[in-house]
Amino acid sequence: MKKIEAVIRHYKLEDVKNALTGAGVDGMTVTEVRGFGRQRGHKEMYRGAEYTVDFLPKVKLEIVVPDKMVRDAVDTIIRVARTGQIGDGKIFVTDLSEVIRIRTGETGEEAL
Amino acid sequence: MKKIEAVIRHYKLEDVKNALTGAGVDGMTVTEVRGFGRQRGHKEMYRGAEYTVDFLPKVKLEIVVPDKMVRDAVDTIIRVARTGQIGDGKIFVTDLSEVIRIRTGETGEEAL
Amino acid sequence: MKKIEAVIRHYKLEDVKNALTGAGVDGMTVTEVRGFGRQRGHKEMYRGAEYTVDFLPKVKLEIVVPDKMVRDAVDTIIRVARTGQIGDGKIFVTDLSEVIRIRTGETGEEAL
Amino acid sequence: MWLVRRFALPTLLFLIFHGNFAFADDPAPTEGGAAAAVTPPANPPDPRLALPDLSAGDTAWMLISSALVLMMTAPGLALFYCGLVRKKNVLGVMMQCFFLMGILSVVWAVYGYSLAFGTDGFGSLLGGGQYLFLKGVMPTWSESTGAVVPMMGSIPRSIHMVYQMMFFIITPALICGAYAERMKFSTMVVFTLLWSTLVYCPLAHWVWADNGWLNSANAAATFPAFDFAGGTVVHISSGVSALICALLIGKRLGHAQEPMPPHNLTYTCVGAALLWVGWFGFNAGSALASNALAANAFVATHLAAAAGTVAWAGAEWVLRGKPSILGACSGAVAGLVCITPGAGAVNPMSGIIIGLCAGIVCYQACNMKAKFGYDDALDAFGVHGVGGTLGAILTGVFATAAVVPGAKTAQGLIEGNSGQMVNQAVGVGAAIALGAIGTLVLLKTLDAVMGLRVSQQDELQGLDVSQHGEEGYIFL
Amino acid sequence: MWLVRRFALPTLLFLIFHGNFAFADDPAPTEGGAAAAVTPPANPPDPRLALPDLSAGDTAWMLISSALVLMMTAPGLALFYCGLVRKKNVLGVMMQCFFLMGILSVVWAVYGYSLAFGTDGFGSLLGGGQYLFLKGVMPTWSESTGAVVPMMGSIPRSIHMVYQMMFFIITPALICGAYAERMKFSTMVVFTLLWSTLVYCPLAHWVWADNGWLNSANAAATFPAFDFAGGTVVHISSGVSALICALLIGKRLGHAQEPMPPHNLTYTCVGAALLWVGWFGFNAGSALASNALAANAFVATHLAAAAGTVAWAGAEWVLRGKPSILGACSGAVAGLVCITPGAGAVNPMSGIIIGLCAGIVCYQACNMKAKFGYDDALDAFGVHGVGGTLGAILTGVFATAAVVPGAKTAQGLIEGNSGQMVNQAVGVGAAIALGAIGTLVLLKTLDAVMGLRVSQQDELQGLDVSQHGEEGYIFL
Amino acid sequence: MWLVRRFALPTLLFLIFHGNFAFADDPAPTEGGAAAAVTPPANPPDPRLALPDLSAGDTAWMLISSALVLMMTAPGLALFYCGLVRKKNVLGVMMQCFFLMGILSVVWAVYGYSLAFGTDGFGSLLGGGQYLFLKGVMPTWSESTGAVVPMMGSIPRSIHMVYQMMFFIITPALICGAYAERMKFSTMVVFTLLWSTLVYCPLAHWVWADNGWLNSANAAATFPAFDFAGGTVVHISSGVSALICALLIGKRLGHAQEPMPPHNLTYTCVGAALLWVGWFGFNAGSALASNALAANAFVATHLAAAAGTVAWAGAEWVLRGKPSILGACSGAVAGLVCITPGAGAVNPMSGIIIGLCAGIVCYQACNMKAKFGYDDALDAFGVHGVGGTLGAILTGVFATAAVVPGAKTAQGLIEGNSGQMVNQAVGVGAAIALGAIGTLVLLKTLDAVMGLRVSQQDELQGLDVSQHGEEGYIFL
Ligand SMILES: Nc1ncnc2c1ncn2[C@@H]1O[C@H](COP(=O)(O)OP(=O)(O)O)[C@@H](O)[C@H]1O
Ligand SMILES: Nc1ncnc2c1ncn2[C@@H]1O[C@H](COP(=O)(O)OP(=O)(O)O)[C@@H](O)[C@H]1O
Ligand SMILES: Nc1ncnc2c1ncn2[C@@H]1O[C@H](COP(=O)(O)OP(=O)(O)O)[C@@H](O)[C@H]1O
Repeated sequence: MKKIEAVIRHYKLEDVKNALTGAGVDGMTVTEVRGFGRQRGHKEMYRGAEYTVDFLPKVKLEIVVPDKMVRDAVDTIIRVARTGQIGDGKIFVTDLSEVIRIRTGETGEEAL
Repeated sequence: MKKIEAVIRHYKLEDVKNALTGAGVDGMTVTEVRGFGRQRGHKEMYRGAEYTVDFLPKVKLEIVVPDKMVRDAVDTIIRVARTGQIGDGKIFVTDLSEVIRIRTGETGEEAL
Repeated sequence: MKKIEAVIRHYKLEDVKNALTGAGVDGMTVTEVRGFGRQRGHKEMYRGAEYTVDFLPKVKLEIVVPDKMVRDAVDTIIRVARTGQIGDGKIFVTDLSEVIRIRTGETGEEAL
Repeated sequence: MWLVRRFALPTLLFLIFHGNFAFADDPAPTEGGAAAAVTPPANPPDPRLALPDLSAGDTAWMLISSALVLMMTAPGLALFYCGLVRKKNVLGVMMQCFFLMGILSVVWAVYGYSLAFGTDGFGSLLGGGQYLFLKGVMPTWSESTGAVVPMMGSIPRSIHMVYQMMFFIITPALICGAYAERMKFSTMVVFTLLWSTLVYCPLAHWVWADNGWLNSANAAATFPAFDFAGGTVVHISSGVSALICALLIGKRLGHAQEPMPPHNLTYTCVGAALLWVGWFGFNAGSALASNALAANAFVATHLAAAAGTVAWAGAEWVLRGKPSILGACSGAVAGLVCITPGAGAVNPMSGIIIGLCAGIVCYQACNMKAKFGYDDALDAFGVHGVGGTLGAILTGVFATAAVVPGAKTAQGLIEGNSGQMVNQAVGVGAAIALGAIGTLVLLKTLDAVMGLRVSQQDELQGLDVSQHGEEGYIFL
Repeated sequence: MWLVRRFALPTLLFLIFHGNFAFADDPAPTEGGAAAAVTPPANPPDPRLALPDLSAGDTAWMLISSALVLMMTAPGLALFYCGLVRKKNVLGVMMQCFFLMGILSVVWAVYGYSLAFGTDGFGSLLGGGQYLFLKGVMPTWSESTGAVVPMMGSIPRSIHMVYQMMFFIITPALICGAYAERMKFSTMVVFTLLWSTLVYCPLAHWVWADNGWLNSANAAATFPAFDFAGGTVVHISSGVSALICALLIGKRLGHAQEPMPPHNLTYTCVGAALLWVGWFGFNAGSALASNALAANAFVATHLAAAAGTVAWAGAEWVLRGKPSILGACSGAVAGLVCITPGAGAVNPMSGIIIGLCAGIVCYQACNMKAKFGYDDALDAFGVHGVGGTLGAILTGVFATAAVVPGAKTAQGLIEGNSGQMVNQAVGVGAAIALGAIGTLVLLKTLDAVMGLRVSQQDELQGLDVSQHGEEGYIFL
Repeated sequence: MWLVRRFALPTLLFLIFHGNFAFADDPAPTEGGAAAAVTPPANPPDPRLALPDLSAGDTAWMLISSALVLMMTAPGLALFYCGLVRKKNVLGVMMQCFFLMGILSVVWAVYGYSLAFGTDGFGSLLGGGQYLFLKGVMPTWSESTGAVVPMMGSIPRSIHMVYQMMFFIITPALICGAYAERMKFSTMVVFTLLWSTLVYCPLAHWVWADNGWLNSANAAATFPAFDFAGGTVVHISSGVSALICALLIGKRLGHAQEPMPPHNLTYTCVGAALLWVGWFGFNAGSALASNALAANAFVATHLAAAAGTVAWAGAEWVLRGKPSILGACSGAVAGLVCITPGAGAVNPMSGIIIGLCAGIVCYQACNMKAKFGYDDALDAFGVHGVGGTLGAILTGVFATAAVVPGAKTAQGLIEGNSGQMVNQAVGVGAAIALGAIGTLVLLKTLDAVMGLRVSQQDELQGLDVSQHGEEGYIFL
């Protein structure tokens, strides 16, 4: 069991979701985040004050998949979420020691 | 040290929090998330346009506990958050290599 | 590769971000969260009803760094985010099995 | 769905047909027919009423007053209420207010005004068919003089009709506060249609029709009660009905277990401010003219709202240590409700006292709710029921001949006319009885026929999505 | 930037200079000059117009009506529209409305009013320089009598000017709904300046100027069409232009692929309610007096809005199983649009029928959009174009002598005057032609000169940040 | 708490008692007593003032103008300001505006109006007890003629009282912009009560009371300055006081270190639009009649707002590359502030020039703030202080006999009356001096007695929770 965390651009969410379900992923959890990195922020001006906003809105996907599906899932995300512009985002993969479905108490792959 | 991530229904948050504190958990961090899975979404209509919303609002709990408490915590969550309806959510457990309390710099179990 | 998760106070975000970039961290992802812990909540009153709010607004930083930088990063966060008051927050460190930059497909340290 | 087929469609067709019909052979009303209604139903006699010609100034004031009272329902009340519910029900509340603006306006034009203000029906109890489909209401120009008929004092009767229409709209909308966050939309619509026909129209007739048995302007009234702008007709009736609704429909899921704080107090504050502004049309407009009586009502209304704000927030400050904006807003509304029946009958300085009482009493009423344990979600009873009743009583106390043009005799208790207290009490009792019984019967019936509440599933999901297929905010 | 230098600065300087100049030797207009314009451009003759003195009542009503119509653009329309876009473009839409309030007001004072209402220019086609820089518009007091000149009926002409200014502002603002979320702000400003000069002013002249060829109040009109408050001038013109805009500027990125739900329907509902309230100034104010005609327009307007609300939401309820708040709000606006040309010409009961038709027809029009596949983002065409056209036709059908003071002859089809249908049709055709062609030419030119759309990058980022360097909500 | 006990409760009791008392033996004022006040304090003589009877048209306009000015404070100003602060302080700002609506209204009725407009006190410096508790203010009907007394020109004096009350409310509310996000609520209330008594009332007397030494309508005035609608009384006084507040209370925690962008510019835009609409009541209402003078003020006000919008946003466009909606809204407000003193004294085309100057000058003023480093959080000084001063001067420049009924002599510099510039300067100086010194003394005292700021802890948590125990938005 692995957890894939992918930080991507907002407007890529729909496509990525569809591609992933196509690739056999049954579920995912999405969080609104703000990201800071190489991508340059923008200036905002309010009367006298000027700010540089360098935390940019992104979405973070959390997808738990069986080890064997990780490669696929990651490749799918890269393929669909990439624009080639700085700011496309990152993918982080972590090990999970356990997964449980609350409704049934099932664990492991059955829980997905 | 383990981190328990639980994606549950909104209206279960209060109960789960109380049950967990009852079970001796001292703290937790909560995030608003949107989840996609087996649970069917709903339709929304705006004039001509019709959308199916399949990202549903959920809350994600992050709870860090000593290894020995994991079982308890997980069981508590399952017990309280379960409705038996599709969409009750999932629990993911991960290993933590370190935990620090910022205020004191304490690490490990003392940090909780 | 390690992922540092730090739950800190809202108004410390700017300082922490600057300090971390100073310490050579190139990026981070920020999430709005609500935290429950030792820090006492506050009362809110709406006409007849009175509530105790014990989920307090916090921000969670996720910072992925090469193993050798973890110490630095953690110390920086502790130094800057500390006020000494209950509620300063926590730091959790996890292992990552993989990191990928979507734009280029680079993996490992190059991906950061 | 069955409901829609059974109810919505026929109504539409009915309206189109009859509207047409009414249009086709709508006879210009005889001037006589108009003359029959020269004195205004509401409030004490007004010198102007002697002169029959149209006053552009009075007309201007009544046009804008009508617009102000409409503004009270939406955006005013819609914002005030929607800010108090949880995010998932924000549209549900707004839709109730907005949709009622639509359906009730049509009803009023078709038969509501006729039932409430007609004088050809069941005497002092209810109007008849006199004004069905606005027959004899819309302006025509007399061949001979070119003068406008029918008039209502110095304004065209059509303006009186549309002004009163706005009251007809807001009254049931106030009840929404009681069953918010759980009532089925279809049932809400049917209930409101029946309630406004069977409760509002008779009550309005009793209090404001030329031959109403409670109308203080009707020399033949059995119990001439003062209700200048609708304390009994609008606030007591809706407030009491709200209580019955809260009791019959039951508590919201999770009530008293999970927190249900207002999701957007900025809306509630804006709503309260708009209600305050709109209330000038509601109270000062009830003079039906732009004269000194309107001026008195305007000032009294404003001071009562101000005093209510200070009283409620002040009470919180003293008893809880902090004044809240919800308290300030609630106090303003309480003050406005309480001054409504007396705005044209009391001295504005008394308005301050009335406002202070309103703020403190309604504040306590809302606190009590918890003890009794019914779930009047947005305190429609605590503010409108309690405030309206208090206002009717205090009007009996503070009414004074000083503010009534041409009044010679003592008016209120403070001037020694204790008899008026009886009339006020009877007015209150009548409104409570009609409102409570009417609502009870209607809800029991509808509960059996179509059910009052949405399914548990739908309630948890929220009315926005479950009833209307929409979300209020999409901030992602 | 080049644009700003090339355009904004010179304008400012120009204005300051000329404003100054105009001020310096602004001759008090001769009373004769005023007399020339004693009959009001809009709507049927009004008995009051005989008397030349200023009526405080009529003046009060027209002052407040002007304020109400301004309120329609902002906050009314600004809220109605901004709630329908995605969060990242919320300020973009509001800014379009708000900035136009600024720039167009100045334009109207400088030359707009003169082009639209001057009678010294190109006869029935366009006004001349008569009123440039408000020359001969602002009130002065005649030495002898102390009477105010120039007048427009019973109100100072300056009020007619500022009242019409508000129409001049809202009309192009309505078009924003079509190109929302993707148009370059600079191009939007230039387009609007040209459009309002070359399309609005001529059209307003045709329909409302004393010598306009479509003005039903002009005995010499070639095709005297009824347009009481601007169905053709305001709604058809903007609606048709909106369609052309949507076609030429193309779809939003991701249109029909990703969901683009309204980000804040609470704003849309509040906006709709404010539009409803403001529309009383728009329609009843078009009587240019506080009289029975205004009363008729007021009632007809309100009932049409109400019926539209019920019809649209009802249609959704029947056809989709759920009535939506967006439907209710859209229906209200559709009803208001549709009654606009007839408010002062039809019986209010017909207003109900007109509103019902508007709700159902516009609902269908919006559904059709998907089939044709153009991206009229906020349905400016579906509601204003379709509703305005429908309204012009139905006005021809239901117009009646009964509501027009002093009218002796049959007015509409239902009274047997089928000829009026031709006039209405010509009016509609003229508005469509001028609007469509004008917009087409302007956009094609501007596309070549400065480009219509923001860059893809900017569109994805949102107009708030890319065009204005601001964010709408910062809730963190 | 001690404060509440020491202050709030006694006040309530005091009011109830005296209100009652005042009510009990409130003698109907003798017509003589009324006659004493027949000429209106504000603005140039008005022909109507000769005739004593009540004009329904003027009364209608003044009633609605009063409502519009109330609307300026809330929701207008409340929205404009609350959108500019951070989310955690949104209710804090709204509460300041809303609570002041309550407390100040009562104060005005009890003694404020008497101090400001009484003529029996300290001559040209301050009023006396003439109108305490509205004695001799509320309408009564003369036995003989049935005419209303007391009048103020063609409207009941009570309307003048309530209209001026709205000015009394909004002026201190404007100051909130300076100390936003950090001032203790209790101190804010006390400060405002003292400030409005000791600064506003005297200043209003100087400028508007029949015997005020700055009143241009007072033949005996030492320095007759033009202040049609309150440029000095409202804007300079509040703006200057705001500056002192910002200096004395100090910067917000984290000011200039962390970003503090407006949390909801949609509110700010809606607020600005409502201020614009409400300002018609503020300026055109200051004619105290619905006449040609009101019409001139209406048009001048609108054009100045429009020009200010274009100027500020245009300046940003040129100097920063992007026009912002905050800029457009700020420009509109700046234009409105700047035209306030001259609305009834200048030609509307000059209004455009005044608006353009306002937009550019205030824009620069706000930019300068950063250099000086004081933290006038919402630019109350930059907009109201600077704009108000500029307006007073420009009024002296552009004032013209052309717009003043019956004025024979030259008015402003441009007509060659350079002497007026002196009067204007003295008026400005007096307002600045009184405002600055009064605020300085009051704040120093209160700082010692009860402290100006909330605790650091509370400031970080936000005023909503710490001062009022509420949250603005709960979107979860
Ligand atoms: N070291 C990091 N730790 C956590 N998140 C990161 C890190 N670096 C980047 N991110 C996330 O990835 C997003 C994109 O990174 P960025 O460097 O801007 O572009 P790219 O990934 O194309 O080089 C950032 O907005 C941030 O959310
Ligand atoms: N593979 C997954 N990875 C991450 N989160 C998931 C995954 N599957 C489901 N979830 C989360 O769990 C929630 C509930 O899952 P769902 O399949 O709808 O119901 P159930 O868990 O009862 O089968 C989803 O809304 C989503 O947030
Ligand atoms: N066991 C835990 N698991 C996850 N998050 C925690 C846990 N304990 C505390 N937190 C997070 O850390 C924040 C601060 O913790 P708290 O106990 O209030 O103060 P301190 O860390 O100074 O003792 C909490 O608001 C919560 O977000």
